[in-house]
Amino acid sequence: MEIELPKQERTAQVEILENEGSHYVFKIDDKTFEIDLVEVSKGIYSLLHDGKSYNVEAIPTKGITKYTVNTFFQSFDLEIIDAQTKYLRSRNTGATADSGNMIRVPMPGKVMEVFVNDGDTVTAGQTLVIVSAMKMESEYKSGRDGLVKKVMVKPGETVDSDQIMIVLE
Amino acid sequence: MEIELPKQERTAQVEILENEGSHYVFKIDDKTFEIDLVEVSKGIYSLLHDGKSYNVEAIPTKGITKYTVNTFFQSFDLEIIDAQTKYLRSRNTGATADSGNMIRVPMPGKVMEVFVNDGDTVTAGQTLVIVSAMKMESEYKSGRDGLVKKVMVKPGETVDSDQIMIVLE
Amino acid sequence: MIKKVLVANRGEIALRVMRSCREMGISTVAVFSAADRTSQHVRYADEAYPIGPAPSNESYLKMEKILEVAKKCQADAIHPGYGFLSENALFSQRCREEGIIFIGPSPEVINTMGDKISAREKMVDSGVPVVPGTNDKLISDEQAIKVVLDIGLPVMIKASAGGGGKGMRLVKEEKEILPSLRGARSEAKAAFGNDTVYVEKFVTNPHHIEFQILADSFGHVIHLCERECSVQRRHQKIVEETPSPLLTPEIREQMGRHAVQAARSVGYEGAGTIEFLVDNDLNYYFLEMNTRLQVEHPITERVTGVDLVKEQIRIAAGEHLKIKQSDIIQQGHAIECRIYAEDPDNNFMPSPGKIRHLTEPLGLGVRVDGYVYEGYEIPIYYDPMISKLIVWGAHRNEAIEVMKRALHEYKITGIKTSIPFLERIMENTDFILGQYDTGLIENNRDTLFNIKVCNLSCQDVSIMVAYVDHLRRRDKQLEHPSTPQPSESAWKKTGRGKR
Amino acid sequence: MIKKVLVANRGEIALRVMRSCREMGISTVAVFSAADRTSQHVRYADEAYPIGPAPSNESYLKMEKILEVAKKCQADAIHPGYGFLSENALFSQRCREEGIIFIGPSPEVINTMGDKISAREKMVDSGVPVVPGTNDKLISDEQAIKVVLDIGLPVMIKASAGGGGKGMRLVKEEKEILPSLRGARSEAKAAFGNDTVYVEKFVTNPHHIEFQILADSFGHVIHLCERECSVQRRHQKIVEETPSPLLTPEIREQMGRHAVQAARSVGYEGAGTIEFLVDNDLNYYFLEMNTRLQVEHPITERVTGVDLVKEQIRIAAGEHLKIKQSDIIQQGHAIECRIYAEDPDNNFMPSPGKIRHLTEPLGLGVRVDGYVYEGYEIPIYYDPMISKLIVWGAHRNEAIEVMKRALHEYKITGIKTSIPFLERIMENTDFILGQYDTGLIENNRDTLFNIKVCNLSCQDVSIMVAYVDHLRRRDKQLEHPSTPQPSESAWKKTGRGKR
Repeated sequence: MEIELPKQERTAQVEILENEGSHYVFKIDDKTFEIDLVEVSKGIYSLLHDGKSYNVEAIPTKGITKYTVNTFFQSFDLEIIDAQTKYLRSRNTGATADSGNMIRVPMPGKVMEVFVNDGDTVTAGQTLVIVSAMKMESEYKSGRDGLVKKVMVKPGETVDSDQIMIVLE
Repeated sequence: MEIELPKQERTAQVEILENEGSHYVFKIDDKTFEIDLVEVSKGIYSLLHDGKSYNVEAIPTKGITKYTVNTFFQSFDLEIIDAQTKYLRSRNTGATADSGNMIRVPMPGKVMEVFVNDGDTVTAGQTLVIVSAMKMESEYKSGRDGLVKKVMVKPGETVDSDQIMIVLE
Repeated sequence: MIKKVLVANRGEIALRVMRSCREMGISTVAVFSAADRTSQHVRYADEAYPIGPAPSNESYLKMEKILEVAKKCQADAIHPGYGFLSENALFSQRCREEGIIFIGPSPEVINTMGDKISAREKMVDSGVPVVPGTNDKLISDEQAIKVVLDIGLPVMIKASAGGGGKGMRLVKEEKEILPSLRGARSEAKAAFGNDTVYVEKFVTNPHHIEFQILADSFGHVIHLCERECSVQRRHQKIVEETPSPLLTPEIREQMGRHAVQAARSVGYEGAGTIEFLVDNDLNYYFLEMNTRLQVEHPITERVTGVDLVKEQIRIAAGEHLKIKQSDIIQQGHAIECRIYAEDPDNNFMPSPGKIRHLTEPLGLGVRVDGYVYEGYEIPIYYDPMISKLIVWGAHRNEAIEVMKRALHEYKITGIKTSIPFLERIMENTDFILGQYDTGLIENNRDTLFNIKVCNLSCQDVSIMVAYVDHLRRRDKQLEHPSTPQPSESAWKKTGRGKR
Repeated sequence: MIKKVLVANRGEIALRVMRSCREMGISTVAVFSAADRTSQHVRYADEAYPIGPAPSNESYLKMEKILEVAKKCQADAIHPGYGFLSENALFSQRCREEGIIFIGPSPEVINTMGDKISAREKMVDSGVPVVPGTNDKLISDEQAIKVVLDIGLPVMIKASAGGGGKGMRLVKEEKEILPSLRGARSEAKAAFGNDTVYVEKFVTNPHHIEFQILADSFGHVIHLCERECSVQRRHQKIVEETPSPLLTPEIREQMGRHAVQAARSVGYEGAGTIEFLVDNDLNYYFLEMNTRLQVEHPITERVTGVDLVKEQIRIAAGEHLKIKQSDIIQQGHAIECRIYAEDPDNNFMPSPGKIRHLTEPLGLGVRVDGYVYEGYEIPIYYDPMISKLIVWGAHRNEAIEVMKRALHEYKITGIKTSIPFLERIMENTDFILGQYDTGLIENNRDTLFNIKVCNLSCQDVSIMVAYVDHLRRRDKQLEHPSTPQPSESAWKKTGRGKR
């Protein structure tokens, strides 16, 4: 199986060579790992490798192929590239280039003000929306000059993490 | 619906007269209760009644009809008597009288010694089995004079909570 | 006697107050907004009543609604916590009118200390050093220029009714004086309905050091030593400690005496805090008085052994304060870290959401004051602080080591928190040496914002675990194709209408 | 310098030791039996190695296996915790031979203090009062009868190699002397391979009061005052406190001096405990010395501010003990409650099982030393103690109130625990007044074993919640008929063979 770490720009080939109970032999790219792995509570794993003890939490973020994994020091985003993912990717090539046109909110909050309407021209750096969350207001600006294709939110509305607020043409 | 509290020797008639979101109106026997009820994490409920705040945990112990419920001060065992339970009960009448013939272990442990064999005669108070759990050994004795029908465990065996160890005739 | 206390607050401070009430045999009443039905303070209290929709100004700031609940449930007293109505003179006044004890100072004292010019005047009168500046309102343009130049640049123009950084302007050059004056005035007018401003000398990167005081209604006033609060990001404290590594015993005693004088000068009653600016030459100046419990009060409790909430309640009940000044000795060293739901590596952006797993640090020297639990969804409407971690050590170095250990044990997943950033502060040389002021974070951006990068093995470990978890879930899906996915919220299933 | 410590133990004490190691920058090694793969100490340590099957005598008591791991991972030292190998002279000896530091006393000291007659002799020689009796072995029947009658009935016949109540006989009447003597001898022979017995005066319902001592390898010995350990059920301590409500400052000082003398008399090194029997007239007698850390050591840490594990490690590393006797002042009052997985209303029957929900008490004055977590399955092989709850208050009454509050907050579900029983002890008049001895529980059976019965409303509340939960689960089953039931263990799904 292929696993991708987009932020680390890494794609690893993973294979389980052996598994009996909590004993696993893994092959990642050209290295093999003999580990002992148990799930101690939902999504939390205890892993022993060469005597070292690791606590790792695997959080599925979308379906069962995208994960955020927390280790002691760092979080990683991973995607498991199964057959279905490969198929979907092959169909969507090019379409994802669209994402630069969307102003998304990274966290849940409440829309305080919207400064543009459908069809407005905007310039790079212009504030489009103000969102408030936890006593802090954040401004969302246009990354480039352009035209507002669609405003998807209105003041007073509650928005979810990753929700699209404005689409530019 | 009928709910039974065997230890309290109580059988209550329960009905939900109204429910909208977290607001409920209950009827238990001839009293009505207006309450606000939300599940705050799995099986743990926050209940407000007349301003009083209760934290209650409902633990299903067998299927979805038997419960242990923990309140601040006390635990209750409850059984929800649905149609299926009623049917099963009607078929089993008399059969449950058998339970006095079984020596069960109330907690998980390890069988240390078994003093009887199938067919042995035993007297009331005679020790039949010794089970060890958590550095403590407990003796299980016969409640009456009788004949051993079947020994279900052997020394060294691990036993689960409620497991039958000895059946008397 | 106070038998029932309504806590007009939420979050960790509501729990903290209720804990002391429970220990005193006092029953507790929670009030909650629509966003807080599942919040811990509702579950912890003996009684709980809804007071309105999620936004604070429709719930936690609704005085009359809260008073109505207090009367209905026959509460003897109201504890306001911090924030919300805690420094609201009108609320203190309304409690008095309704015959309910307000656990905090009188409306008169709140008013005096809330107006910065009148507070300055009181301090000057009673001999407490204030930041060089003027007690006068700035009236004409000429007078303003003269006053500023007399004090010497740089200065800070401040709104008398001010707070939260509004109506404030830093002036570094002469030509900025008049534009800044006008700016400060119009902002103050808009924010507080009052355009009175005054001017103070600007101290660059000072220390923020505050003294805790307790005063009963019989004129007995003591201080409980200082708290060093100079570790700040965006003017918000995130780490506090006591004793301050800066102060000497002599300066501590002197500042303590001035703090007591400051409280006496206004006839203060209850628990309060005198904030000082201190420069690196140990010159100190009265900054303001907080007429409430502070977020960081637990470090004082740890080194003095005094439960400040219990003392607040006893004083409010009209009891004599039994602690003498000579009883107060700082034992060892305490540090507090504030845990926020925020992303330190993305400009401290708030990170509300659902708590997936929670492991609190335990063991020797550790105190946690929190309110979230596994499965709890942090609402977007309120402060992102989710808990306070307080540690104690026999000396400062040990306290830092305990804090590092406790931060390492503290696991909150499902949201981002300030924990990794706090760990980096505990590793920072300036902090470890105790040689820091309010410039600490700005001066250490390089190390504080550089993420500790794990070697390749962390990635490999993550890959293995994600892969195994994926396979397990896939197998489960194949066995039970309709099992809902874990990302689905349990909350979407409520509200099924009548049965 | 000690850089890596192997902790030859499990459960809360393994974690407690590792926490202090982490604060000292020492890396930690866990060893675990097959039943403990998911145990917290394995997850907490930097390294972890399996040492054998579940039963202790095949894992945690396997000296050679543990030494092999220690050498393989290059540990400098071994901390034995309490129980298991902690008072095993041979293990101390084997560590010495292998060049690994044993964090505890020398084999010679363990041997001297482990043999009760030789310990008695040492104490008599150095002027420490012992229970009236004889240092001589009982040889002939006539000698035995004479000795017993000289001491005066009732007496206790004890095995010299004894421990755990084995080889002990209480003699109340003259005619019981010879049968008891024979019984004790044969039991001692069977249990310890040594039938040497001796005789001591029997003190009815005494106090168990112990003194903590610290001694370095340079002859510097101090005591850290006492712990009152008289709340016992089935001869096992369940609540401890310090200061003891019984002692006067004079007696405390005198006993402390004797405790230091006792430790000095054997050239003790490290942390140890001198146990005394004390009668209600404040006569006290040396009972035995525990040559290890005690379960209840945290209450001493809380009132003295000393981390005993850190001191143990420093002493073992050959450092000077820096604390002077005059530094030790008991600040306030500390109480510990031991939380067991057991059913207090069913003769304290152990209650192993899976932890369903866990809420630990937080806030001012609370320390929790535990090791279980949600989803953890408590194994049947080891001690049922799952955590220790330690609280502090400025005085005894406050400490009791904090303990009541903390017990109220402590929720462990899925198993039965001693928490409700401990709550009843905190409400008991004799305990509250501090007027109790080892007879406390026996003398208060009426109130301690009477369950606090909730009024009818608790039943009604339970009925409503169970009903709603039932309906929700039923609806979910109808939607997803194949969803597994919650009672099914996640563990049954492991081990799927090769992929």
